[in-house]
Amino acid sequence: MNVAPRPRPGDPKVTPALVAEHGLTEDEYQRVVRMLGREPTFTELGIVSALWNEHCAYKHSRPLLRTLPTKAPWVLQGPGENAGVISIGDGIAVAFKIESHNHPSAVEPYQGAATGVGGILRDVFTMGARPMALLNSLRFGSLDSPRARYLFAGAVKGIGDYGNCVGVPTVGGEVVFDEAYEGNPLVNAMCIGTMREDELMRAVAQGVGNPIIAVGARTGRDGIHGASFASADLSDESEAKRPQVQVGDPFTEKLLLEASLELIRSGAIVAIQDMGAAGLVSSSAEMAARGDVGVTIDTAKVPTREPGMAPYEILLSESQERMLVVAKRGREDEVRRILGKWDLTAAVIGEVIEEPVYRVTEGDRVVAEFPGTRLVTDCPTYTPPAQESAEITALRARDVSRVPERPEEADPLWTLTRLLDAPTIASKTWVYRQYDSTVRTNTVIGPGGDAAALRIRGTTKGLAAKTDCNGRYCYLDPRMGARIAVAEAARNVACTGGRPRAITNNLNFGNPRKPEVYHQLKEAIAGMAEACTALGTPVTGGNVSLYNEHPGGAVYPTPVVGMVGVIESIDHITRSTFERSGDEIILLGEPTNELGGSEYLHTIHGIVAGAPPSCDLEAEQALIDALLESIALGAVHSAHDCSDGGLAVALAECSIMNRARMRGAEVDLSSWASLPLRALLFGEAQGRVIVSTAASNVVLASAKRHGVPAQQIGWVRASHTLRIRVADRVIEAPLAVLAEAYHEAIPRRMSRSAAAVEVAFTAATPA
Amino acid sequence: MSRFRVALHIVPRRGLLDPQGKAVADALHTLGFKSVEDVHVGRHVVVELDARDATAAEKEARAMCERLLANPVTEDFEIATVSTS
Amino acid sequence: MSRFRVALHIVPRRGLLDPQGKAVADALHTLGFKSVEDVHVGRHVVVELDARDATAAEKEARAMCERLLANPVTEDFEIATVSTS
Amino acid sequence: MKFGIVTFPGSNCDFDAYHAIVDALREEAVYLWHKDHDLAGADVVILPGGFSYGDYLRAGAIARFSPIMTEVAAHARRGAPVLGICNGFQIACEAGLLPGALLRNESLKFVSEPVQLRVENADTLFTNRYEVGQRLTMPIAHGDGRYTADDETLDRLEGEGQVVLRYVHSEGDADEYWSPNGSMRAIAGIVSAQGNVMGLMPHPERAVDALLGSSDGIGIFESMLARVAA
Ligand SMILES: Nc1ncnc2c1ncn2[C@@H]1O[C@H](COP(=O)(O)OP(=O)(O)O)[C@@H](O)[C@H]1O
Ligand SMILES: [Mg+2]
Repeated sequence: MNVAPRPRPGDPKVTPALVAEHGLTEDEYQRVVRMLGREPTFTELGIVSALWNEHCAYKHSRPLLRTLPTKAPWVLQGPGENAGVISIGDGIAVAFKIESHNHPSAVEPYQGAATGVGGILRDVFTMGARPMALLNSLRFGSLDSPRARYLFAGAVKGIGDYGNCVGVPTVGGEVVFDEAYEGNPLVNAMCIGTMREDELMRAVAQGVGNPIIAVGARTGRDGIHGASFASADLSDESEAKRPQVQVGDPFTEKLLLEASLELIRSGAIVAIQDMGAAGLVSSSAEMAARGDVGVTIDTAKVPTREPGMAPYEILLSESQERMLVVAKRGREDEVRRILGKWDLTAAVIGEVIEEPVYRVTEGDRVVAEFPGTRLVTDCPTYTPPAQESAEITALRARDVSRVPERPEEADPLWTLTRLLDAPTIASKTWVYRQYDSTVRTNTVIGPGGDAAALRIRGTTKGLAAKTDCNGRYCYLDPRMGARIAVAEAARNVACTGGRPRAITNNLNFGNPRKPEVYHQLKEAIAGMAEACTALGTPVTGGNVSLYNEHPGGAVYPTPVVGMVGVIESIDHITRSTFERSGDEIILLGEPTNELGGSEYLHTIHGIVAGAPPSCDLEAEQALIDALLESIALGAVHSAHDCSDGGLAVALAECSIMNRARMRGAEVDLSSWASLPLRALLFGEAQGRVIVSTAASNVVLASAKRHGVPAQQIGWVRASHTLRIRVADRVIEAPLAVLAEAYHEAIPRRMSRSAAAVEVAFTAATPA
Repeated sequence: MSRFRVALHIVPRRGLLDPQGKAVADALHTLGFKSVEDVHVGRHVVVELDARDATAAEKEARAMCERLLANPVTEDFEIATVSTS
Repeated sequence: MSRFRVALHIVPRRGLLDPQGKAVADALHTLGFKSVEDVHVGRHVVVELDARDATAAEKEARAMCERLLANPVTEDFEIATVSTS
Repeated sequence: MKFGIVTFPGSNCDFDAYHAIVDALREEAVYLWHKDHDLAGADVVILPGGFSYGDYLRAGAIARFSPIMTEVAAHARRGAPVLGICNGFQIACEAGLLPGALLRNESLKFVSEPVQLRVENADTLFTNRYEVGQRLTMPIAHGDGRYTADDETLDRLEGEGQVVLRYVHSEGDADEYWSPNGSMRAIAGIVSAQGNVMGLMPHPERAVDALLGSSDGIGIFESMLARVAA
């Protein structure tokens, strides 16, 4: 049967106004008409607008994403699936992916962040992998703003409550506070899962006659057009869309997780996918397109939470904790039995068909029908004009070495303490104390170190992972900033003893129709491609979040990198804090006279300018090789990378990060007397790692072998002081003073505020 | 000025998923309370405050709900009772 | 049989620490609601059920509180209202 | 010796408990499904951590009505060992196997960190491998760990030596009590009057391998082994 759907009683008439409201351009609408050979019905209009929005269709990013390196012998699944997958040897595969929930979190931080975690967990376990760890990457405005404190407290609690309940440890991440994110926070969640290579599952619909089954929560009116909403500038109107927030149910998620893994292992299904953005429509259309098959869906068969829902609503609902399954015909009962064990319901709502169409019926009335897979494939892509903003060009060109020092800086201890008290640098214990980081007993190094390190049961191997990005660098120079994001993530992974293997990424940018924003996107992707190629870490997936703007303007371009590395032997796992008094301290890499884009300029002078530090990718690779070699030789007691705040902050962190076991140090930096003091202490030169060792000869030798500048700069001491000798003087920093600044910075700011209470009180958490 | 006791109800907004209500309803069924059709769980807040009169007390309580007690995105509130204490 | 709507309150037993109440009171002060003297936070549960009459509905709801909804060690409950819905 | 580990739909530490028994203690362990009606011949029952049925109402409130809990209660009445960890402690209290209740942390925040515990009674089924005053390091990870009971109950617990573990400060050697969650009298773990049921908020099953930070928790399981096997 191939009857054109007739308008459904009660559906609004499709007018130009309605089309515009659905976010389709005139040209896009004409494509639809051409594809159908007729005007679309209201239901069809909704379907197209949901699938052709930025979030699902990657209209403005796909051509650029194609330029990313995606291949390596160990990559089992690159971009295009729910998550990327790499092999780590021993027949074990690791699935991982990052996803953003920026706009929902801006409106309702607790539920927005919680459902973000839920979505990324589903992306990973639908590949057949058991989630073993969660990470996140967060950006908020300054903690001096009550709204920022509320969003921060809410997002953190939402992430914690969801992951804690499902029972997946949150082992790492990053949090940055900057005015640039005021009103438009970034909430990116990453999940990592493991499986046997032969358990890998793909979301490809196949087999004419196979039933399509809706699994999990009932469908309500949640977040209808949430997908489109996630791609519109965050303006006062979207404030009015608040009721569209989705509420998460981590308990149901836990049932889905266990049931899905059982379903996949049972062999009774051919495909499974999360009903995420744009719900039933995108999951069914994407699975059909991947398998190049036809499907038919009957919305009357979908279990709903409320009576009288129209096909339009059922198709576009973003109710959480729902999955779409293509089962093997004849094995429906097996599927029902497994789901029943977990008290989940299964409803057969459609099937894979011979005929090359995407068809939706309500009972036997056809309400939407698209030819073949063109619904997915016909979406246009755009390469708009790119043009760097003159203002940013000028900022980058500014000679920041001329910025006059403040009188207080005469005492470097003052500056150092100020930097340790900057929320972006300060300890994030306030955050991860709310995350269960030890459940499932694989976490060797949890939050608080450089990268997280997990053991892989049944092997002697481990996994290292870290999310990274410095948006300020990317603002001043998107290409260099993106390179640094990759390099820094890799450095962090190497510091814990891991060989960087692959990345997932989350591109958080503003409105791509603005030439200066598209320029940032283009340059950042180019820089990311360069770094991933140079460091041998292909991109296996990710997510693009555009239109991160608010009346105040766009956020800093923030291409978050989620890096995964393999630790060849758990004996290699290395911590970042000084472990033994008497150890020698070695600096791998070298200080430079670079201050551009530094936390120092931002915190001490309120200046965002200059060129960010340059990142030499060959040097980074050599550094990683030298470091991993020393670690493998058992010579390294601790390794910590130098980033925000520079060498002085990194040394302080090695001494005070572990407040229960602080260790002093004696350091001599006079061999760089030629450098301006503030550049030496607080400059953020790349490619540097602080190592503590009892075998400096071994460490220096491997550094030499790999052509990495290295030099012993001091000793770890049992003392209560960090003593730094520079050209003409000695800086005496009492650990107690440093620790107070570093560990109390965030608690002090949060305790002064109602935000945390507001969240704890109003968030619908397990009481 | 005299002392008032304002009781408020803060309830999940209709149409939004209410996992807590759902869980309780399911549990009640398994316990044999078959007659239960639906359950919603919200918060019962009692605020003791000083105000000129009952109207002022209610007005104040309303403001508290809007500012802090109720989540504007996911919850609705109602003033249940205002009594002198 | 007809449909009833029973609203009940489950509150922390007096004398027990009520950190939510305390935290909320403090937060309200921070926000400038100086007139607040005390705050108590409990659960507001609405059960929709079928029963012969209001008395039966209330009796049923009581049983639910005793068996499940309230923790006898730390909480007290009260039936607030019974209405036909 | 055979350990039965109950799996409620929302349990998420059953896996950790299982591996603590099988990999670290090297004894036999079986999972017991919450819908089952027998304990598969387990000598010891472990109620593991997690969110049993979502715990949206009260932690453990709904779990106590599950079929397996009827068997667990009978097992306890027979004087056989039951260990409730975290959510399992909450369930044991809700089920009346242990006195008191575990309420929302005083901070209103979930708290996850390694804590220091002091052994208060080393003459129990669960702690005979330790010494009184011994310091143990174990992780906690809970939102509802504030142990609460009325004064008579607390006095009785202390009088009868039923308070087995208390939280102590991590710095310094002085046994200065404190509560990371607002627990009354810094109580971290208790045993029943008969001494065969223990509940604790810290996670001994996550502290059986030095690689992960501590192996102090293994003593709890070894203690049971020592007594029950004997
Ligand atoms: N920045 C990116 N780099 C590489 N691949 C990407 C990127 N963003 C998205 N992808 C890929 O595009 C596909 C669709 O993205 P996804 O985030 O899964 O869509 P949705 O948000 O609807 O789930 C995924 O396979 C994802 O890995
Ligand atoms: Mg996805």
